[in-house]
Amino acid sequence: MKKLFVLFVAMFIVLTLAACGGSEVETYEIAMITDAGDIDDESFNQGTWEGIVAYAEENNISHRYYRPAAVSDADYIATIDLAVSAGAKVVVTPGFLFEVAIYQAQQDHPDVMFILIDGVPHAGDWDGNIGDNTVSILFAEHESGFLAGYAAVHDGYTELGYMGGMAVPAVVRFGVGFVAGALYAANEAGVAISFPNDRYTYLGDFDAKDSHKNEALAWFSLGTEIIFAAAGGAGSSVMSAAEDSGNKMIGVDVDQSSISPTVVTSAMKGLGAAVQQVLAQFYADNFPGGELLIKNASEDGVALPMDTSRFATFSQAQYDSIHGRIASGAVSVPENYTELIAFLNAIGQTTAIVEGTIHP
Amino acid sequence: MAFVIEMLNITKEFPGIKANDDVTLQLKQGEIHALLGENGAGKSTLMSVLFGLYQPEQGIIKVRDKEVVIKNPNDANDLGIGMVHQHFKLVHNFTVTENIVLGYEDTKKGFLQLDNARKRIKELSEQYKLRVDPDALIENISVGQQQRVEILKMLYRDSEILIFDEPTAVLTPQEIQELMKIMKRLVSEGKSIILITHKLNEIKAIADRCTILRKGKYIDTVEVKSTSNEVLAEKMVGRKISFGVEKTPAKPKETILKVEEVSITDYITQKIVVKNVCFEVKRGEILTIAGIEGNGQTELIHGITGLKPLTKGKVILKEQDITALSIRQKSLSGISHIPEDRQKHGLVLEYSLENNLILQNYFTTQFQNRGFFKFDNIRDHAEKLIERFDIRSGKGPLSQVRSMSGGNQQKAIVGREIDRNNDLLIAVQPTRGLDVGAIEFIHKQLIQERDQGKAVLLISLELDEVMNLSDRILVMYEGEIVGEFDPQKTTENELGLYMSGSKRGKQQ
Amino acid sequence: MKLKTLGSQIVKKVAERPSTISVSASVLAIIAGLFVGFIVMLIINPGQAFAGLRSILFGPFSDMEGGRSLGNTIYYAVPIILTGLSVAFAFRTGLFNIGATGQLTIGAFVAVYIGVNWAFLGPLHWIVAVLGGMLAGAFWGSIPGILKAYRNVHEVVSSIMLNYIAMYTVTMLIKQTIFNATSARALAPETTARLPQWFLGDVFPRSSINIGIFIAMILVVITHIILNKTTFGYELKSVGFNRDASQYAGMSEKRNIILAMAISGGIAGVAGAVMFLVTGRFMSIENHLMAEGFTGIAISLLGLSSPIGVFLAGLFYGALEIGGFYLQRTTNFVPQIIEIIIAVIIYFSALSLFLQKFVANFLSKRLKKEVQISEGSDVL
Amino acid sequence: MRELIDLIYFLFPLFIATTVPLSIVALGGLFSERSGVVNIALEGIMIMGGFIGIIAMRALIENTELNLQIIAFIGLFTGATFGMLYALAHAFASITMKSNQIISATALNMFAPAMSVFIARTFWNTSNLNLMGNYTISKVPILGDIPIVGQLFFTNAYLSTYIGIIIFIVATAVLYKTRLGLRIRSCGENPHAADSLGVNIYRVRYIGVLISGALAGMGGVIFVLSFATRFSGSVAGFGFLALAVLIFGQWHPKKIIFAALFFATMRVIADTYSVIPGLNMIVMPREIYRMLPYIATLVVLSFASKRSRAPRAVGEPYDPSKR
Repeated sequence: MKKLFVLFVAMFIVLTLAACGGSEVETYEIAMITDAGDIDDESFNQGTWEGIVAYAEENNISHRYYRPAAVSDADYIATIDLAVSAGAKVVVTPGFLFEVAIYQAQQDHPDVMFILIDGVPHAGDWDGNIGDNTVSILFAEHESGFLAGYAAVHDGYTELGYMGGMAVPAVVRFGVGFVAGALYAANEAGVAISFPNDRYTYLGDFDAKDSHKNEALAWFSLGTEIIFAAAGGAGSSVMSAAEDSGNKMIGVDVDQSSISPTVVTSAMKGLGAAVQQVLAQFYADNFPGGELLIKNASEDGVALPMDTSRFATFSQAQYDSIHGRIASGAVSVPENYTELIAFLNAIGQTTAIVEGTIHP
Repeated sequence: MAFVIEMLNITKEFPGIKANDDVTLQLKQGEIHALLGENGAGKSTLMSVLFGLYQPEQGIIKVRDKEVVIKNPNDANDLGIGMVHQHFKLVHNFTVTENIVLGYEDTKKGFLQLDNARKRIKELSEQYKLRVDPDALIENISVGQQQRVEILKMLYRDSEILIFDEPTAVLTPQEIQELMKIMKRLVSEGKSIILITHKLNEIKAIADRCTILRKGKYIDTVEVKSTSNEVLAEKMVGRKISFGVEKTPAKPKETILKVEEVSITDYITQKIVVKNVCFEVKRGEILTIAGIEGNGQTELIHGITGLKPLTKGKVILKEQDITALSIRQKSLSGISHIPEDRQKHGLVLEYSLENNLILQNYFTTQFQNRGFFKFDNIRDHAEKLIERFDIRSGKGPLSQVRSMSGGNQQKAIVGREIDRNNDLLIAVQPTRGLDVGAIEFIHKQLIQERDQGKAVLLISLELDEVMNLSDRILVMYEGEIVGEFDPQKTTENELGLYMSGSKRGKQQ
Repeated sequence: MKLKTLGSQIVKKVAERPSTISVSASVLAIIAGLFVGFIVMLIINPGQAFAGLRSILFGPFSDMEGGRSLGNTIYYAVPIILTGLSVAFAFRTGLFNIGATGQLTIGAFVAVYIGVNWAFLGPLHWIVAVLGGMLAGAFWGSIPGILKAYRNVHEVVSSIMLNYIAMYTVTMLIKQTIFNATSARALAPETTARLPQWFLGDVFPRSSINIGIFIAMILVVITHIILNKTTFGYELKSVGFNRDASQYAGMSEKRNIILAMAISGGIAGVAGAVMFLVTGRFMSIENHLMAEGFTGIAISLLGLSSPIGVFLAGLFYGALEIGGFYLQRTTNFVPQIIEIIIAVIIYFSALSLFLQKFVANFLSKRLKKEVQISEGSDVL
Repeated sequence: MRELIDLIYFLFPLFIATTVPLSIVALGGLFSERSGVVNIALEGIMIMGGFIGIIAMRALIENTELNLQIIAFIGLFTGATFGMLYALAHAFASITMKSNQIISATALNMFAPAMSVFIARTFWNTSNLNLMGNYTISKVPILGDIPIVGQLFFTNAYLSTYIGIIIFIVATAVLYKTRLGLRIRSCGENPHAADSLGVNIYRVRYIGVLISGALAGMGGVIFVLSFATRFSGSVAGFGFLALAVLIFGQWHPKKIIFAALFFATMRVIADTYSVIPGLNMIVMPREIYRMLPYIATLVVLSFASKRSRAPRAVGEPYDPSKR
């Protein structure tokens, strides 16, 4: 035992010395920085990363992701600096948490291009300032939610529920759009649907756990037929509840139909596609620096995966029709409570959901 | 004559100490063989070797002329060796039956067969007159009964060679008589007994032969009948020792401590453990409360010193009612207390010696200023006490108390309490587990305190000590004072009758 | 010749101290942990294992432009030192504070609340905010203390429960008081409430370091003094080591338990305050227990529960953290490798008794002398 | 009345679903602590067991046509086995090496999530291991037709519920009716007594810790099967809650079941208040509902702990020379 130990210490010392020797450090052209979540959060980190991987592998460009040591502006900036020092020519950052960090970084690294998703750079004062080397991409999540709600009601579901992870802007937009879409479809089809105030909630986190499953089960037992879960990993608990009770749910961000047969459809946003598109522009030397790109229905930024959806009656034609109306602006989807009320007034519908529920 | 056990040239070392150094012990079939030695002479170590708890570095063990290796108590058990340990090895929240079968369980399809065991235990206790309730929990039965459980354990395992480690320490003279009868009965049925003890009269009364150890070394094996007490004692201690304690008659003065109608109910068991106890201790006398362990002495002292709340009654110190005071206030109003369990109450084993010597007065201005320690004073204080009370340790004031011997730990407590110079000194079993030298030293200190006009309240289970030190004796039985005696006019036997509850005097 | 004997005497003196042995046991544990981490890297990707090890070992010196990585090492170490100190203080008094997380959360909330709302305090603002965090943490810590002292409730269970209660309470309070609805998190504290950088900003430009390190140092010194130099610490430790003896000596066990937990909680509260009284870091309303409280347990153990040991262990943790961060530049390892290494280090430090014996044997052979082994005692 | 019965039919399985993993893991902790070893590594062992169990199930689903219940059973068994192996590290440190039991357990708690995410990322490029399939048993043949009982226990139930009940019965029987149980209990209370009677303290404690590892590992798999459709390196603090349940249940199997049931009930009610008449009328921030189970537990503990005693020797490495 003792000899083993001495050997072990000696070996370690040798290794340490060996480690002091230099070695070539590889460089990576495309860098992504993860926000609070990790690379496999089944949400915008993952969607963004998949887009980068798809583009980079197709074009044989070096790429990697970096994880900040903590969630703060300073840590984000340090991580961006790290990525740049490792040779990044373009840095992709998903999530509005990066707004302040990018504001700083776009000045610190004028030669590096930044793609900020879900946010607009600002100095902490919410006064947007997109640098020439930065592109901001915003998604019309409300339109995606709208499509999901619309499809669900047209597919015959009359009792709906919404579970968001936390009330961050994107998740709120999904929820508002979902309510609007459901009521719009109800108006169109002339059916009465039930979407009471207590079927709209934010869970408080994005984790799979018993609490979320039990809450979903409670809703199902009260007659809810379908729940739209815009809640990252917590969606897994909603799926589990749907499986146990023989009900349905709607996935979010990416096509989740393969995970569970209870997933009727998914309110997708084209994260990967958008990232690929901007990367392609970058490598084609027409990087849209300083622009704010809004990815909505007209830009094919949001969609339902009709091929894998499990609709009973909702048809491709119906989908194309509503998608076209949103894209053309014939239907203007609300993205906050005030707009929602105005939207509903216009079509003669009301909702029991109060403002405090949507904007806690 | 055939030997059933031979332990030849056993050497057992612990880090830094040779507990047994070339020790030989031979036990004949059907004899009671005493193993004599002071505390720390290596008796328990030797028996633990025989019982398989330790492996010797050198030496061999033969059982019935066959050399054996005893790796664990199971091996010992298979060889028919059983042991009653000095500190009972009982699980407090198990029943008597569970304790007896533990390690030797009878199972059927994996399930314990406790009913069979219970029947067998009942038979054995009938046969050897060892009455206990097989279904009682250990924590609810008396010490004497617990010892019977230990003996039953051996009988249940059909042991032929029985080791008794200091079995009489916790018994009354009557119970000791009873135990000796049991031992004789066992021997007459063909069993062989090793009796570990440091009490010469017990050896004289019952043993056939005696092996003497001193400081881990083998001294001699003698025939008991043909050897005098003095010779045995000299062999045990290594020098001539005087029996009895020299002291002048007491000159009691005014009352220092007055205990009035004190009763205490145990919080957890809800039993009344001290009932209406009244007594006084005067300046210049040693008052001893004798009794078998577990008859309320511990609780009484805890009640007086404040460690346990009184249900009823008053404690008056120097005409001042201190009943409602806190432990700290009681201590400051003039009580020094040598506690019963030195490791549990008396010391913080992880602290250094000097830190333990200020345990009762660290907060006085002698040792601190605005909450900060005066380390020089603490060191001086420690050195003074070490000198005065001859406390020996590896690193002086900085020794960790855990590493010190029991005798020196006790000296540290005695020194600390005496140095506080209070009018009342309460000493609870101050010599338990110590060797002769330390016992002598502590006895001298107690008498010196008395002679200097302190009131001394002594609690002791050892009748020798009670008879030798006391100026007055109270006997406590089941929480009550059942008699008061003058040591000059009573005998150990009489005390024993009161201690066991067979006789009781008038209520005071 | 003389010099040589003097030298060997010093070596001997140092080697004989029990603290030397326990410290070298911790060092051995660290080496073992790094070694296992290296083996894992070697298995996953042999080509990068050396680079990985170098990154981890020299993490604090990875980005020396302005000493940024060194400054950040200290910055990351501060909350961990404080939570480690909190747990260690409780350990020394015989209590297992698994609730540092909850105390930290409550402390952070109160500090940020003051930071957002009490701008009128001017230059005193951040001091009051830190003190507010400390008091809040102390209050939260005293609850399991009171429950243990008066109701015999095991502090481990009550602390676990209180961690969750703190988490939900703070989520609720943030939503009701200092909520930034746009980004669904707490508002930023006013500039006056953020911890200043003082000269540290010039010494370590571009790093996030602030005077939190001085706060940590002051608390390390204070707890060291309390534990080792005062009657109060003497009482607290006595109660921790031997409750019966402390009672015998007239110490108030209940009072000491409550005070020990309150102090422990107060330190955790300060940790919460220094974590969030900075620029660009916001309290989240996500229902997650903050990991710093649990990391503190590990750091307290690695630091042998002594304030100064915890300080060093905390700095080491900060270095590992930064090493893990810069590991991303040189290798492709999944960042969790750092957590694995830390876990292995903690595991080996659990075997410290064995390691101490090993060191003691080694030294005693060298010095031909009995060396005393201390069991997790104070280092200094 | 009809609604009330429906409510009970609805809530009861949820109470059970939460009670089962909590109590199984707490019973695991019971074996470890009654044998004398503190086990705060339950969380880490759950994660490790859950991780390997789910990997095994995924492999079976992909490569075989086995019935889902059989796969679930194999998953539980695998989780138990690896939980046991993982607990071996704790046993080695705390029994053989006589280490501080809290340190080694803390290390295990840190190691498990890091290692599972590390391995999953390295081999599957994601830390989320999805698990297809519905593992509820919609109706047990024959038994499911019994009125009331059939509805409560034998419809929409999990395999783990029955395993949990069996484990409870077996655990209680082992602890109180067998030789091993007697020895385990003696080692936690007075190892010196047990040692003097030839009981091998080290072996018994190893067994105690390994049993706790097996049950916690199984509990990890049950957690994933019961509450999610995937594993992502976390069991949401259930290991720590189980530890709390163990202490709450005063180290006694029956009381542990009640403690777990109490806690689970409070937890389920906090999540499903919207279906409970009366509760759904009260407008309170949801955080207050969420913290109710913890507050209720604290309140109950502060009234029920007065006489609570941990096993006497728990947490102390066995040292034959200290007697």
